[in-house]
Amino acid sequence: MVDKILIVEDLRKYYPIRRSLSEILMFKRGRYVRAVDGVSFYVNDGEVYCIVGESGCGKTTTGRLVTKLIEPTGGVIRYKPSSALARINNEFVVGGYVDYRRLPKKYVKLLRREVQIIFQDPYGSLDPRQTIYSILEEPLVIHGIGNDRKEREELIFKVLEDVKLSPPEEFINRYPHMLSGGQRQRVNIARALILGPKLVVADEPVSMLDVSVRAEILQLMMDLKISRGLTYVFITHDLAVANYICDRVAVMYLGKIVEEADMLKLVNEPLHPYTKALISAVPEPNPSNRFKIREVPIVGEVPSAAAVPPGCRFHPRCPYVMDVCRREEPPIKDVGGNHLVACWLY
Amino acid sequence: MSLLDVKNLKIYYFTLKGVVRAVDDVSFNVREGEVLGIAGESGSGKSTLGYGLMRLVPPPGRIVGGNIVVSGRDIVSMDEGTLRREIRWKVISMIFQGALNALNPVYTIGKQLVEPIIFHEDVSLKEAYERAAEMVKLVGLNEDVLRRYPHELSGGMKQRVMIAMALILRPKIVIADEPTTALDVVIQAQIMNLFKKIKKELNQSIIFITHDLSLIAEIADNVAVMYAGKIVEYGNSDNVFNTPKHPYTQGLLKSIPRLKSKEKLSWIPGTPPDLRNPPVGCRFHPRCPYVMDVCRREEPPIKDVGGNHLVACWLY
Amino acid sequence: MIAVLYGVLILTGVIIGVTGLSDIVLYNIVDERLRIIKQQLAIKIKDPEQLNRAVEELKQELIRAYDLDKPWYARIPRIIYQIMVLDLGTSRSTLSFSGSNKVADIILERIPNTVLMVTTAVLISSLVGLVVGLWSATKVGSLLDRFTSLISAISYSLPTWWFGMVVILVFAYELRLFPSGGMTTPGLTITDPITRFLDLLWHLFLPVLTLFVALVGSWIYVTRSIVISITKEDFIVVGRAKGLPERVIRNRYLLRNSAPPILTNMILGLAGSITGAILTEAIFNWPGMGSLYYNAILSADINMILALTYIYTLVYVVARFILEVLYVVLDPRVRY
Amino acid sequence: MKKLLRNELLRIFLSSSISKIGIIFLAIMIIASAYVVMFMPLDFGLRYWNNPTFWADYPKLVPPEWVNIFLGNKLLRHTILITEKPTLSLEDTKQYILTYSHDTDQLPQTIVFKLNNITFTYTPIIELSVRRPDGRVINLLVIQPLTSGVSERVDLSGRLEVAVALSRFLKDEFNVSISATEVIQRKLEFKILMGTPVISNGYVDFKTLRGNYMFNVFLKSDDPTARIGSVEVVIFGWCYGLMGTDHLGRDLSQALLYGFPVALLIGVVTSVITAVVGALAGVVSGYYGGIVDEVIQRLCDVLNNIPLLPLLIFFMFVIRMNEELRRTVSPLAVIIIVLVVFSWAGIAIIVRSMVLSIKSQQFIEASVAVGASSIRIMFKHILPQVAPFIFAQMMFLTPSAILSEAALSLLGLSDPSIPTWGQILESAFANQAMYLGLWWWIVPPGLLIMYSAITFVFIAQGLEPIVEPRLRKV
Repeated sequence: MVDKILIVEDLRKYYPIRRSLSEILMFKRGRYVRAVDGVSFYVNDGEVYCIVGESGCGKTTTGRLVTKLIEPTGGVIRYKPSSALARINNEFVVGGYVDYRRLPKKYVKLLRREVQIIFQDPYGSLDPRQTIYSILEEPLVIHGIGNDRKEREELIFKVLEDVKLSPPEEFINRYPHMLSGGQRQRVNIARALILGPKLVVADEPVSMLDVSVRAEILQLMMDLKISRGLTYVFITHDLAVANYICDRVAVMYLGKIVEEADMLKLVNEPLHPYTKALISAVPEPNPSNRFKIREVPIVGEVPSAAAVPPGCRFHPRCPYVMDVCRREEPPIKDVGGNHLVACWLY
Repeated sequence: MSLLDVKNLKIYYFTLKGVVRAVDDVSFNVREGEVLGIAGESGSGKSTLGYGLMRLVPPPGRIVGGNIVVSGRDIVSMDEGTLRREIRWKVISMIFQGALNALNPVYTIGKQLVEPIIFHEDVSLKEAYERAAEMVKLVGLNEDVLRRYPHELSGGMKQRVMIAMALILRPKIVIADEPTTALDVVIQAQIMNLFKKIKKELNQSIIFITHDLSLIAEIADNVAVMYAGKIVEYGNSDNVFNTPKHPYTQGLLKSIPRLKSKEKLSWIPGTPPDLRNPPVGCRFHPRCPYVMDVCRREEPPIKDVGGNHLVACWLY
Repeated sequence: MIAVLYGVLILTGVIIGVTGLSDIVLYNIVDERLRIIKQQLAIKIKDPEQLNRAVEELKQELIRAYDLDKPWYARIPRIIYQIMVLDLGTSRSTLSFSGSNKVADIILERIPNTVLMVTTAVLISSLVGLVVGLWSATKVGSLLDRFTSLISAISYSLPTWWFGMVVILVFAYELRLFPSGGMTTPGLTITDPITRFLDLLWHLFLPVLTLFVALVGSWIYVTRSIVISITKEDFIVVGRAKGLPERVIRNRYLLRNSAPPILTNMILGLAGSITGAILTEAIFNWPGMGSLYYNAILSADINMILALTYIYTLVYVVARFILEVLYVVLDPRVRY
Repeated sequence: MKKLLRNELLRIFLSSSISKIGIIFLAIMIIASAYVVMFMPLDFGLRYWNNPTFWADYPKLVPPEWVNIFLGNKLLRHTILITEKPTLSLEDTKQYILTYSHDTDQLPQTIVFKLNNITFTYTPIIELSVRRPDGRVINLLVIQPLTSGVSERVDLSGRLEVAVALSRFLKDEFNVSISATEVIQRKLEFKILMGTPVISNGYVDFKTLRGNYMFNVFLKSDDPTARIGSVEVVIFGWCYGLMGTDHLGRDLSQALLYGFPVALLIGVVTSVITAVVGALAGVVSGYYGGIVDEVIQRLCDVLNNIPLLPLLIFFMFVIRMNEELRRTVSPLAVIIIVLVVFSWAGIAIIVRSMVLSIKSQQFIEASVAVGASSIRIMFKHILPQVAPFIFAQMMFLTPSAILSEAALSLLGLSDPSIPTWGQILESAFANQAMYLGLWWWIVPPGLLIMYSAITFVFIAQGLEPIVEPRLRKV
């Protein structure tokens, strides 16, 4: 039995919408964007857990919540620490897990050493006015790792070698704009890894890269996972990419997980109508496709997270919509073999 | 008979730091009812090529050589007035990448759709609106979008409006520059279906520019693969996808992750060249697994390897 | 917006209070009223000692009535109330044309004159600025463009009132083409409206020229940068691709989309110019609020200065308010 | 490498000719200011400029000398003749002779004899006379100094004894009779002194006599100790110096020069403080958000909605009304403070919006993710991004501070102890210079205000491509 490194229960994040003056005067109730609306999942130690969904489905917010970059509106996040955090054995490490809500502010820094994030945008995620050296040195300085410049330089050289930016001397003095997209993403990974984390949230790490380097970065991430014993929460909109790297996958729609299964199972036997639509929409480099129309069974577009439809939130677009869907929200149900789905059809 | 003939087209950007050869000696043609896919990664010059075909290259870029012949008339040497009146939108129109900003925010969709009709044809406003309504229905939108403003539409709807606008004068060729890049995958599939419908129902010639080879496979009859400002492989879709010849095309196809297979992915090592001073010889040679001495010295000519399948590589 | 107005009012009140100005003002009012009362009483009470006692009693009463025995912060609500109802006191140095010495009367009389001069100048300069700015924005980097940016730099750096002095020196002293100041020719008794109007125009020319030169540069600059930022938008390229004539691109795409920010600037410019024309009015002796302000300072007429500062602020705040309303009308994106 | 990036920005900045001109202008301003600081007394305003006696020997309201280049030497130059030793020293007479060559038709405004530091044991008799080019001698007047050590200043115009002497001279030599009072009334002193009468149609006119004039001072005394420290004859001309003089005879070129460091100081100090305050407020407001942001933004709204000029006037007026404040606070400092108080809001609002967009960029989040503190993020990551913008704003604020000070000066609300260009214009305006055609009093100070303002506008325009990369030439 593998350990669960991360347990998330009923996680919610609502953003208040600023009310206009007329709305305040009309005593309208404050509205919220329900970015993440009751998400539960767990991540096993050493696996790659994928969260797949379209823009605005809440997958990125979930990633931010798991890394404690933002605070949840409700719900529980528990993380199983390995080193420094575990040693401080008091009221906020219960049963071997750190509850994010109970973690005092001064220990958040310790959490940062274990839970890291790789960002999507290779251009915006590196400070344009800092050299690669100072970008990578920053985490070390903040956490007081390395006694002098020489020691820190060794660490930086090591991590640059690890992400295959070699020879490191050639890169440390460059500015981000002097690197290609793929190289920047490696720096991004290096920064996440330099503190030696266990859990890494990868937020669409390849979506802004050219196809020819995507595979290389994915391979690098897989190699690092093995050599460093990492666990990934991999966030992507691209099922084909997920297919290459993920063990288990969750599909999110409008702030909720609608289906979760092993990757292979999800691709081959999707249950939720939305998942089916997503899979059928993925284009393939097969020229015979040009003669046939792709059947994408769903219509319309994702509604705004500020106006979530009642009942099943997918019902306005669902081809199999039933009366119950309009009234009640379907619970998430295990249909066997760890295959969870939230749909009244099952 | 070919509708569009591009010969030795060169588009350079004259920057303070040097000349960027964004499109360098590119030739291809498009026949009636045919969809040409132009594939290339960022910086390959594919978007510049798209703008070049409309003669809309933003400064400091300039067309410095070659011909673009559309139904027998060369638009490179044409004067601006004739080009505007007789070619743009009437013969070649364009669907832009950033559909979010491509519509004028202060006018209704209807006004913007009608605009080209009014300026290019001698039609009454009522008739123009009727045609706009028809076109809007064709791209799968409700007629009432005509009365709405761009900011009231979703991304997918805006892209449909753009497509309707590009088709409104029934041009001979439509250039679609990354028309689905900003869209989600489900919407992308819907838009691709729309393109297929247009191609089939209207027998429309389309130049489809994208970085995503999968999308090209979904629609294109012919494919041109661009690398560092040059076309390195050009031919029938079946040939190019099934028997890619150029090492770059091969590498590119092998690097695409697929949903239904777990075949190991490969990639192309290295980074694309700086177009201010591209490598001597074949521009791909620093990243090529089959590099030979001749590749470092001389640029490979483009060569027919059979069945109108052209490749620029010393291997053939 | 309303909050801003209140904020300004409270700020003014605090400043007036904390600097001791309100004491001076209120004592002025008290003294003024006492003087009148003393005259009236003097008729009834003949005994000077008794008179003085009565006056002193009245004075204490008035001091209490005006809260002068309380610290300044207790008086702020009153000051604000007075300002809001335009109970601005009386002027020491100036009379209105109709002979009133009430500050409110004097100011109300002067407002049209200032508005006449400033709006004329703002209208002309914004029109010219619009045309030239648009023109140079479509030809960025050209000789003309560089020339216009030089012009706008000069105009920005130009002290308006100094330029007014130079204009008087050249046109009134050297060339003797225009009058050096005032609004009408003194002693002009012809009541023929056309002659009067021409006379007014003749007097208006130099101050308007001065303001025009000072304003036009920033107009060109602002228009140019707004239009340039819109030139970079995608829909302009789309417009060109559609094969629309340049004229249509310019009018329907560039100008129409630039209109909201340009209008914003126009209204703020108008409000700003009204306050900015204080010195120009003084130089040209134009009988508006500005020269009133100037004279009030020269003669240390506190009530007048206070009232005018307030009015100028009010003009500005009201302009901002109009602007917010107008923006909603012009830009479909802010209509909810 | 860091240097390289900076050089890159510098290269972009210097690629436009406008910024080059700006830099050259600024260099000139700095050199002029340095000259003033090094070679002019810092209390120039109090000690000299506002001290009318210092300017007694300067001609009043005259244009600069160089106008002669355009007018063909029509204007008489201001001349000061001086000697310390007697030219001739006899037993009972010391004679001081000062020779002056007059070669235009224009007559001087006046001529003043200055006998400095007359020392004696017994009271001497001092005679003043002029020997004209035609050899005629006019005995002007006789003085008897009262006490030893005094200085005598004799202005020939409007002095009755002189008028009498001239009237007599006219009668004796040319047989033309004009009474002494008439001489004074019609200001004929120098026409007689330096001319020959011509009578036409019954009117007396004078023709200026050109050539060498000898101004003689005879010190008559048998007291051997009697002496005059120095003898000066000031021929008040019709033009003076580089920039002319004002109604008090003050040499405008000196005040104009002195204005450089003052303008630079007002402009730079104001803009630096404003930029610092505005940037800090903007960064804090944008970064922290919430209630701090709300408070700062509302304050900015209020400040931004107040027109600057009337308030500046109002405040300066308040200062002037309040005796205590007037003594303790320099009006110049008040101008700077008020300008800062009412300008920082504009910068804060824009910096805030920039911070908001920078804050949403992923590299900030990345810093948070590795555990960086707020202070670190603000100073290491955000501030460097907004710095060029703030710098450009500083350049735009500088001219507006200079112009505001000038405007207040015109209203007489500035610091009178420190002469500025605005104050020169104020006295010109108060003395109606523009109705009298005194262009040299009006044009140069205004041009200098404009010059100093445009210097910074040019630099700001040159900075634009750096702040707004979209305008950059690629």
